[in-house]
Amino acid sequence: MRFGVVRFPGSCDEVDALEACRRVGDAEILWHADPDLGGVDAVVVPGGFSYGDYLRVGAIARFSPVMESVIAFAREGGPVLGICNGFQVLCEAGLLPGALLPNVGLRFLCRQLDIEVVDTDTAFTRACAPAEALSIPAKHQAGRYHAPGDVRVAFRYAHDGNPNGSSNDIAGVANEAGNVVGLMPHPEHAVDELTGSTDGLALLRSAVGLARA
Amino acid sequence: MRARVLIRPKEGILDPQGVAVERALPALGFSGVANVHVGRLVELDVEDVSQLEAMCEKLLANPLIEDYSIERPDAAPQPQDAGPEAPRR
Amino acid sequence: MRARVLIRPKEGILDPQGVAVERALPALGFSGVANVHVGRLVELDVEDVSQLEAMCEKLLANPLIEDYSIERPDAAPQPQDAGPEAPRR
Amino acid sequence: MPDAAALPTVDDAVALGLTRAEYALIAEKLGREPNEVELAVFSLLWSEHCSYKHSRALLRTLPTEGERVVMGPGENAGAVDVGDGWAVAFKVESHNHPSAVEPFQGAATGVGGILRDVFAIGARPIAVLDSLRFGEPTSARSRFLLDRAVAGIGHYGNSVGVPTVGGEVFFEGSYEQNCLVNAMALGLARREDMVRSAAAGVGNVVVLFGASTGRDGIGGASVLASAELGEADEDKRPTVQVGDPFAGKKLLECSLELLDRGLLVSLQDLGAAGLTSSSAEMASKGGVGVDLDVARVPLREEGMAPFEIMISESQERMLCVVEPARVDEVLAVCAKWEVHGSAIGSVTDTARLRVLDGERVVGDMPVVALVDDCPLYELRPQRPSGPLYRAPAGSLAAGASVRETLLALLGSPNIASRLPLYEQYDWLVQSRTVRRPGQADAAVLAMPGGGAIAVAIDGSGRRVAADPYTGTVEAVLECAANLACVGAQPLGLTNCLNFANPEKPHVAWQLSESVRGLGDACRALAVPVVGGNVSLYNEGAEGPIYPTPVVGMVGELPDPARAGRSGFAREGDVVALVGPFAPVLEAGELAKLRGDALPVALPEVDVRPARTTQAAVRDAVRAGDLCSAHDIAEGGRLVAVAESCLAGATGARLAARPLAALATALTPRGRAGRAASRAQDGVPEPLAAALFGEAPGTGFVVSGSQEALDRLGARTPVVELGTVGGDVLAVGDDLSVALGELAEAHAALGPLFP
Ligand SMILES: Nc1ncnc2c1ncn2[C@@H]1O[C@H](COP(=O)(O)OP(=O)(O)O)[C@@H](O)[C@H]1O
Ligand SMILES: [Mg+2]
Repeated sequence: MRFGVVRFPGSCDEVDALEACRRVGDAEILWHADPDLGGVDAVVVPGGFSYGDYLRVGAIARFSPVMESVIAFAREGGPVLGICNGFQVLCEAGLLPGALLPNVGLRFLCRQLDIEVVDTDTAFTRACAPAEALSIPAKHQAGRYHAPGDVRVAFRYAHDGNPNGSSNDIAGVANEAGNVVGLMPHPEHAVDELTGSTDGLALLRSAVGLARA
Repeated sequence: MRARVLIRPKEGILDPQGVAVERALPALGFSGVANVHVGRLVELDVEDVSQLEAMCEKLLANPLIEDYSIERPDAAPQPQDAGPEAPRR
Repeated sequence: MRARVLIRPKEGILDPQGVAVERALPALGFSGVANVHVGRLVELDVEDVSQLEAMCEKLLANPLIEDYSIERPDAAPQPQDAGPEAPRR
Repeated sequence: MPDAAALPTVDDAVALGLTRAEYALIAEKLGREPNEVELAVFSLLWSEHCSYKHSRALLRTLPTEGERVVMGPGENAGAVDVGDGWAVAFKVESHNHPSAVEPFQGAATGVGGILRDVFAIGARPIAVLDSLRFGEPTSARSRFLLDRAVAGIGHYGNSVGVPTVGGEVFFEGSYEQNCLVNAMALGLARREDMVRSAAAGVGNVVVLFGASTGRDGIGGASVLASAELGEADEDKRPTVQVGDPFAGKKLLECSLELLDRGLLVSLQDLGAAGLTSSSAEMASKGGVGVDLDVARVPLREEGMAPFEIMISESQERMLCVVEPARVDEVLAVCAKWEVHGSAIGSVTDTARLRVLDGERVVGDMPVVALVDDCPLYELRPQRPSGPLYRAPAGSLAAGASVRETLLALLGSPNIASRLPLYEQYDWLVQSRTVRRPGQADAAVLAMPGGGAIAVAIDGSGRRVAADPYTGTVEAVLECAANLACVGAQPLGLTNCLNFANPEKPHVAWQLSESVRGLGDACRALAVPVVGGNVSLYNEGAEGPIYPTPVVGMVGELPDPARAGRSGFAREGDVVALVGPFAPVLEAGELAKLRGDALPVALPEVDVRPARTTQAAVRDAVRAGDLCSAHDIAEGGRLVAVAESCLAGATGARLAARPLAALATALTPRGRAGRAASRAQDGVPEPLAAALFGEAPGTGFVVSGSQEALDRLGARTPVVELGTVGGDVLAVGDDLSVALGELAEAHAALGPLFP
């Protein structure tokens, strides 16, 4: 199993995502200007501030050459995970429904919180138990999910812990086919007890198809 | 040709920035203000004005959450406008 | 009275957003675009228009790094303007 | 060579901040009158900021040597060896004046600037800390400054992917008109990959890379511009620099890739004074000359004069020296990261900084004159005969009970929870943060070799105002105590000296006493000073700021899994006071709430026993013996216990007797008079001192098993205070406060960030 982790100018969590993927498989960086995905089995679009988040979060990154290929890869059923800024990019790219708006409080917020797994039938939740709560940090300034209608909810903020005013406490969604998943919290930052939690590994294990440890 | 694009939060979508401004004004002694909305302003020189619409659809605005309108101040200058800016790089 | 305030980075002040948008456009197949600047748009109903200037100085704009201009679309409608907006909320 | 028609006058020099004597000296060194470019360059390099003309002699007294020092003062950042071939670089820097003008951009560019100092020596930035001082939050302006400065720090740090892992904020009236915004950055590098800034290799190429150059931050030099721009164009010279973290992030990655590929001879960031100071310092350190062609500098604005290009403070730029054969490769890496890269000059053997505008020479100055010949000034320290600072407005009613006092202290702006502030910072990116804000007294970061480092930043202006020498010793002790709480041993220290006008004798006295304290404390703790920064002339119309030396310390611990925490964790653990703790109320937080004036001096601190205690606590934490360790700081012992309760979300029951005993023990320390005068108050004075008195860096509240505390007691004084458990903080039968009530009081800063 080989993950490709996209790096845009302004990406911040790509190295953490890379290392997190390496805990469950192989992983390499995909450079934004290079449309060649190098035959990876799954793509992670990581967090950060691609293109400074200027204009609108995720707006400019979605047009990079690598994203053209990621879109094609996703349309063919390839597993794609968007984390935080990556989620915003996937929404802008039309791979996921909806859009991410500025937090209701307008401030950047960084906190460890719990999310509940709503849908265990996606490429990145198969290894999770239904309604399982995962302790994962979130950090963003534009995480208020706006759903255009019925969407396939993958994760919700648990225990009234919605940090951003997201509609229906939605923390993450999947496309209809379930191969593309995006969420605001950061599973790649929950892979080591030393730094707080290992709950995020379940998402990556799901993609690998491993049973949960 | 100088053009400007005004981008606003779509109707029905919460605009916390507008709310924050509306709340802050009375504290500063301003009253009688309502319906505040905060959006973005993009100003640019375009050779081919007909491209503007496509630029907005593709990049400048997200139609799911934003409305936009295109204006060409040169075509009908506003009395209060500061006038065309000096070219910069 | 509906009014709008256009807030722009002051001349000479770095406008990183404008630079980013200007760089992105050619990659999308749009050419001939220059001098892109990104600012903010505030639209509001005010009872007393004479207060607007003070509101800008005190809250809406940061006079150190931003210029602003006040427009009243109702007073001089733009041909391309979408017209007066429907009241929201 | 100079264009006689346009020569500036001595009055222009004075307007630029030089003295007439300095102007004469410049003319003497040049052998002629300086032209516009030269005067601009000299005025900046001979400014306090670049030349340290009032502080250099003092800084030379600081201890800078140590086994683990990899780079000491003199480079862009200092660095210490953290084992396994790795070094940690760190430095703190002020951005006080820009932040007072425009707090968001001022603080943001402050973070950008200190990050550049760190990657300029080839270290990848791994952490930021901030040290902030504002006027009282009752002032709307102070609340605004705080809110925007915090947003600005987050804006830059979060966007470039460097975690902000710690910091401090204090509110005092003396900062009302002159806030302090200091930022510290840490970076990680392989020892052998670190790079210096000395230019070398005659014939090598000087490359400028990063953002384009505009008229940022050159407002002060506009006196020179009369020839170029009319009065009406005045606002074309913004003094506010706008940070662009996106450009900063690309610059960071670009710089590290250039170094990684071994393409650079040397590297230097452009900070204050832009190209001027970076080129002059690179030349000076290498003992070479540099030619620069300003016509090759990519500009953001049209019509910039050569002097403007030389002194522009546009952000997100670096200067490097490259062998000619490598230039193309360097420019290709710049292109990859979408930053401008331009060969703008060369290294020469002339020992002169020559500024060209195309073919035309527009400035020609000996490097030695620029960097080394600035006159140094002797301070004329004089101890002030009367109080310099007004007594604070008291807010605590006379006769307040222990309970009321405790809650008032917990809710005081200087003690209340900083959560609403640090939640705005990404403290976790890069996956190293083992102890984050709110969990421990120092941040702990895992290192690649398997160990960890800890870092903290401290400084109490109020105590330094009361006693510059002792207050500074305490700041160093307290910072080391914070490291001890997580099990870390100090490796090196950086500092930022924020003081008022040093030409005033009493400020000179504060500064020299403080530096003496800094040096003595560092020697006593065997911690070398590896770098720092000096920010002078911090005063408002109402008077000087509290003298505020801020110290940042980096330490190491072997096992990140055993890093200490500040919160009580295990029901039934013994709570104990550790150390030679001899608290006093003077200059403490309670004194402030009572509206007491500052004392004329603080009791002397004996560093040796404090050092022994810190070592004992450190070892106990490392051994996994203690469940929690927290140093007693603002608000004293009872506040420290309450903080450990809150951090661990558990209560504690303290026995009244040991406290009463401590209170009696305190009485003989000469406070009988005051005790009598306060006798009608709710809390008898000795008890108040015991519960709420302060003695920074000398006492700890810890929890652990009885056996663990017995072991600790064999090395250092340990007084058992009670046990962990329940959902109240209780003292004997007299006091019982529910955790929820403590938490509510502690959450007082929330409304500052609506
Ligand atoms: N208070 C201080 N203690 C120790 N070293 C200091 C202090 N202030 C400045 N220095 C050292 O002097 C040198 C110049 O500092 P500075 O001008 O702030 O550097 P830069 O221009 O890179 O920001 C640095 O090496 C710095 O570490
Ligand atoms: Mg430097």
